[in-house]
Amino acid sequence: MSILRKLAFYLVALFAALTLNFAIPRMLPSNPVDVLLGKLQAQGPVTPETRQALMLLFGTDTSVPIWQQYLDYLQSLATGNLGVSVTYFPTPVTEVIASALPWTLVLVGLTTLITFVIGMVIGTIAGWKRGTWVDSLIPSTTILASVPYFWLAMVLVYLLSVTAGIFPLGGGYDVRRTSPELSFEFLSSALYYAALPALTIVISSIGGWILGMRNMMVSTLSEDYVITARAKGLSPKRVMITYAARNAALPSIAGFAISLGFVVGGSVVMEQVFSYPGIGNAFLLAVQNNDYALMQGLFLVITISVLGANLLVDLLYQFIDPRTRARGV
Amino acid sequence: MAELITESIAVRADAADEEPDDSQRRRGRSAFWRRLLTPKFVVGAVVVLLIVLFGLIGPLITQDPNAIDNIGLSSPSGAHPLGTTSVGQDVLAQLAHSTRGSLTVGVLVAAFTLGLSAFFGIIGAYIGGITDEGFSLLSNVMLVIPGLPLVIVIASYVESQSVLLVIVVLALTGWAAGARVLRAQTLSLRNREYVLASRVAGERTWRVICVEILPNLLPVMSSGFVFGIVGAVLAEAGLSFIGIGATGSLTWGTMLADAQNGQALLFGAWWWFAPPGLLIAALGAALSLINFSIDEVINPKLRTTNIAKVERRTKREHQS
Amino acid sequence: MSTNPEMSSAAGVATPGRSGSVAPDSPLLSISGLSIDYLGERTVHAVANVSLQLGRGEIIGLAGESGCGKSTLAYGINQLLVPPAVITEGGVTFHDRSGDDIDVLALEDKELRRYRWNKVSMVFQGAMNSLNPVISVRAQLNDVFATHRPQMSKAERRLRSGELLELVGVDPKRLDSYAHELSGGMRQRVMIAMALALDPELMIMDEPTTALDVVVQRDILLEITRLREELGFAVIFITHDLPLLLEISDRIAIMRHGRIVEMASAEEIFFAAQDPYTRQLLRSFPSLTGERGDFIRHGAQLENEEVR
Amino acid sequence: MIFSKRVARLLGAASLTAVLAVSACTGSGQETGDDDTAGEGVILQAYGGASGQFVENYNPLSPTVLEAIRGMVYESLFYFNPLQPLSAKPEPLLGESYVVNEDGTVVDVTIKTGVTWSDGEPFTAEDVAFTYNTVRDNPELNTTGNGPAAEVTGENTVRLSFDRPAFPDVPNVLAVSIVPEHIFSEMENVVIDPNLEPVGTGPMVLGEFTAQSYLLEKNDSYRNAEDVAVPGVRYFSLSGNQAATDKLLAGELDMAGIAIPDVETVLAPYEDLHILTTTFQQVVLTTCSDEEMGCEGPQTDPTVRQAMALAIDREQINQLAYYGRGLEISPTFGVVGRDDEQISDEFPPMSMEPDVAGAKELLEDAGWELGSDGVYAKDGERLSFDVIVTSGYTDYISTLDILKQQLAEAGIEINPQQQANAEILSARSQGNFQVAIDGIFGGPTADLYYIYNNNFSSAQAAPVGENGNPYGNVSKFSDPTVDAAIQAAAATQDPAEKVRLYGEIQDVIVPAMPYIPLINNQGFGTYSTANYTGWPTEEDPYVQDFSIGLLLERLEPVN
Repeated sequence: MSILRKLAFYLVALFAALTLNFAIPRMLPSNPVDVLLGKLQAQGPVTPETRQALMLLFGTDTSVPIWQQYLDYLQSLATGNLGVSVTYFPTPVTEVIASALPWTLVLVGLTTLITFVIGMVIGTIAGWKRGTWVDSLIPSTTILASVPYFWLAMVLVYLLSVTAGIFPLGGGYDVRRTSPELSFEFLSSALYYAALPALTIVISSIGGWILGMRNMMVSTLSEDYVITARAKGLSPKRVMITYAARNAALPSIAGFAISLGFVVGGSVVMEQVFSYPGIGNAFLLAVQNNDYALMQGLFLVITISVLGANLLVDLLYQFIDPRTRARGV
Repeated sequence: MAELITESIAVRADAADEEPDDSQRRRGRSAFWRRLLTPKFVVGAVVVLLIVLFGLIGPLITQDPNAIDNIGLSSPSGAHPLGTTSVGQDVLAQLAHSTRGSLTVGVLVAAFTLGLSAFFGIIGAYIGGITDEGFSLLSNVMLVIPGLPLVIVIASYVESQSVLLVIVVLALTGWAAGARVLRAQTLSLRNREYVLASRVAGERTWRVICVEILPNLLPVMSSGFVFGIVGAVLAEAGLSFIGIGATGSLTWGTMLADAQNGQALLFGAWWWFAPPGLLIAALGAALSLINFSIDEVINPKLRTTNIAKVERRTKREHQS
Repeated sequence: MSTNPEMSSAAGVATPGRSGSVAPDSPLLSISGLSIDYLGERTVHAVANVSLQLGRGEIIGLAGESGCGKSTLAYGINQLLVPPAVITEGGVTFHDRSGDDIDVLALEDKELRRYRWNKVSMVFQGAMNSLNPVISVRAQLNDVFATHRPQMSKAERRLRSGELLELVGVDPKRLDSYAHELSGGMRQRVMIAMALALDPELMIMDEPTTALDVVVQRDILLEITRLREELGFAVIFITHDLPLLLEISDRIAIMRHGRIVEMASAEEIFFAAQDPYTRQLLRSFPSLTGERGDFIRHGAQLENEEVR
Repeated sequence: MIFSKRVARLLGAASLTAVLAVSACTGSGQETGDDDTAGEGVILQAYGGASGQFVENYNPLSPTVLEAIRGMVYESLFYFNPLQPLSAKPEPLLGESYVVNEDGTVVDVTIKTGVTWSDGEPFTAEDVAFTYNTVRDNPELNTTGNGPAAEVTGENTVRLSFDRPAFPDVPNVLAVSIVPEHIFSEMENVVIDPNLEPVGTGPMVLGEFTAQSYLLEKNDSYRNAEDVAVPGVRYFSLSGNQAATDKLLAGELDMAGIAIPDVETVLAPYEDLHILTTTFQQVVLTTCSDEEMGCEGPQTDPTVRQAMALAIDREQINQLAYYGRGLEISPTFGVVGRDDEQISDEFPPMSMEPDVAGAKELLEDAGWELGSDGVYAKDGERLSFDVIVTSGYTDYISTLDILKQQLAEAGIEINPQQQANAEILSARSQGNFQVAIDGIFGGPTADLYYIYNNNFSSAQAAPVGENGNPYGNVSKFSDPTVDAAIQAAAATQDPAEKVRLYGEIQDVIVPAMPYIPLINNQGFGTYSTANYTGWPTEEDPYVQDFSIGLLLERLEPVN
């Protein structure tokens, strides 16, 4: 029952996302051809013939009835055909996404995970040692979270990369020395290039996790089972981890799945600042170029990843919190 | 899953439930504001007040923020206390108007968001049945659909990127989490005795909601409102940065975007680039302080103040 | 294991003829002049100059309205208080079976942890929440053994856990259950089993039956008195439900505003309460006039619900 | 290629352009590594405005081909350089010479001999004919709409036959990249084939590709290979101006097309970095000018447009929005200096100083009266209108901020409206705007024909409400004299006749002024002399586009 309900929910969410995905680009004014023309124009006059030729090329034909378009859209999705990107014509959208996705997944995904874990640990300790110096750091981490991300990132790039030269200016790896492959050289280069973006993500997002965990810890510490555990004479470490933290972490873990959605969104800004070759960058590009197919494909991939991640955490959650096994959602 | 996220916020409210009876409940309400007056709250409130005053009065006493002067990108001076932009506009004047703009965005988005959350959260939970199912499905779906990409797509579509558009888009995509929290709270409240009593006594639904339920949700809602402001200001700044914000209006976000487009960092024009960012941070920090205080009033356990002192005292007395 | 020869049987009203104000001959716990403050904007004296002696195998009831300091007192006995609660003066001495006197308030860290549960175990109010919801009953019992009886083998632990559950009338299969899979009554029985795990000399029960319905509550009380009979541990039983105490306690202490206003045998309290507050407290349970032992405490029940 | 601000400004602009070059190991010293080929120079490091990832598309006939593939790998028959005056001859690449017949319908081309494709196959007239016929047969590729039929007329000659007179189309047609028949004829669909193994005739061949950068390497079989000292060119994709500028200043780019505000000041401390003006962006206020086409608002009155043109302080705009790099603008839209021979003597450049009194007089003579709000009005209509501008186009937005203040002094109110690029395009396509700020760009050569045909011909205008070319005659201006003169200019090669016809056009469009001239902004490319010298300069702009292979023949490594 609970599993079925859950799956039904995700199906509804997926359907809503698919429909939104279909509808929104169609409401956008203008078309990809005109955007492309804007770029061509800077190289010479653009004749009506050029426009005509490009219209033909990109198949921007709007005479098909909308319901037919919707059905076609669903059908091509079902067959894994996301269409052809105008920006990267004639490359299929799937290829564009495939080459961008790993960067975002690895950098943003991993960093988010690391941030989460560190935040949890610090939050646990701060909550446990309520009132000590660790705890008094909490407000300052929250202040960091109030600084606009891109502003922080740009200031850091300016100070650490441009001025001090400690970090690279941007990009995914040193393209002059290595290329994507499973080699030490490439991986270390990618790591080096990811350091500053990762750092900024950690700095700007860790505060929320710390605070949430800290507050949950404080609440949990007054729960009867924690007092019982202390009364049982268990070691403080055992009480802190098994009794307090394991329970206190539950809402944060649930929140982590939701936060994945913001992660992808946040990557748009991050990748912009750091010239990072991920899907955030591709997404912005698609929007600016009215590249419907690419936009739709990316939105779809983002949505499905987020839904998938949620489902995964949801299922995992059942192992972490035995109550949900019976309770159902 | 979606409902789990709200638990962390709900915890606070659980603590608020420790009000044994009606009389205490009423006392609690008035005590809420009294207990709020902690040093943290005062500092936060003063900073917020200063920023608000700057936004209110600043535009009246500074120069025309759009006025062009032939000294582009000049550093702070007597005539321009915060220097000028690349076309010689007075940064201080722009900052004052931007403060007004950003605060407007923040407050309106937070208000609209709260309104939507309250509508979908409270009404749904109170009425129950199909309505609740529907509302709660809607908010869960909204919660799992990635927001920013959606915002980008919508914002890039609507004609003329006005402040109003940004406000509407942010509110439309931001209400779901709040609705879940309020729903959870309302569910627990609607079965309280005083609420049941009102219902049995035949009070009209809206009256029960307004008189019996809303006041008890006030702490949670005020905290949500405060967070909403920070979130909206940050979101607006982010949208402006990637070029789809409230262009044409003055907000901290558009100022930062202008500074970025004008390569302020390249020219070392810190006076153009730094103040809007710092003001956002200051507002965020101040509102966070206020929120800490609200949290601590709702849930005294969360208090950090004085505990260290108490602990030292404990130790001392122990040893004696 | 020692038993108190004076112990009366089952759940009857307290043995008549014993003066509650007189200290027992074989003391287990002595509290002298204990004061506990809550430090805050204005300091609250939660417990003020409380002295009392508990005999081996004795059941002492601690009664009083919410916020009178009964739980604080109980926590103080086990050094479980956390800031801002502070013990400002007084002493707690535990007279161990071995003959040693333990100055409880001087215990720190390891020693303190060894004292806890070994000597004094606790069953808390809110039967529902004393079990860690995310680990199984077995794991929580194992925690106790692993901490205090590290030499026990896995098999021994398993055996002992099963025994304990049987002792409190719960199917040993339930060892692998999680808290949410148990009914309220079962949870509380499990907690009692856990409290018995190390064969302690004192069990502090802080409103152990408050959240249970009347029938279950009664079963549990019977269980406790039976076990006390069998195992001979002393009990400090905390509740604001005076009639219930009358039923099970040897002596009863009435607390108000952090002080013990009256301390006497259950019978004396019932028939000849001295303190006006005690009388007021007794009057507030109208059903008391009914059949002995037949407490239909609807009013109390409702009030409890509300407190939760 | 142009380094217009607008292109670079588009954060995401895909890289259509190729411009620039640059060398690698630069000042930072850390990089002298693997890319260096000993003996010759180092790898040039280039940024042409690309952002996002690269995807492989080496088909030079595709509009989304990777920058620099056209020019570096594939070559056209001739190279027309718009930086040279109209009288200059195009540079022969694969072609040797060409002759256009009298009515402009046939072009006979003689091609170079002894050229080979990079796979060793000989380059022949058949390849040329195949290329043109492919373009003609695929409407998707026929971007001039006047693609010629081609036939081989001799061993080294090809005849291109047009359906209609094509004098103005010739530079575009002869700039088409020639592709090898033996490869392209095998393609199933030449329109969408990404041509993954490019085989060209140019100085470079494909080295390696990744989504973040790709490397072109020297083609040893290039006909002038001995003149090419550059072992390779690496192109990068970056997120935008800021990132690119940082990289440039860090010495990590040898050539770049980046819009850098106040570029001279920024580059001043770096003695290796220089700029070359590559394009002229004539910044104008485009008005929806013709009531008969459906335009509405006070800007449809030519007097209003003239008054506005008078009231503008161009020097202030130049200083504040263009950092003093702007040039005088001619109301005829010929580039002052370069195009002087095509500009009628009657029309001097627009004054850099405002004439507010003159503007007011003009308005008052036409019946406008100054209202109490300081804005002129006539028949209840206030002299006030919206000006649309793409959000993020900083120089345009600054310009409008400045204009708002300047025009207010002359009793004219403008309200800048920032909109998304897509929204602007839609408005311009359909005519749903009053005034927009725009750039008028030149054509493939310095011939004014391109500007006039594109921006003033009624054939390029659609009535308001209909979908038109958003880069065509957006002002909706239409005048029979102008149309006739444009048509006549398209049918002649006689320079004197052209100048006469342009004079006729100018006599009409200058007083009508559907586009109000603001300033002539110079687009530029940036290059570094740290690793190579011999770059094109103002005195010798031998290429405009840094992706043209000719550039590599002239670069000399330092040391």
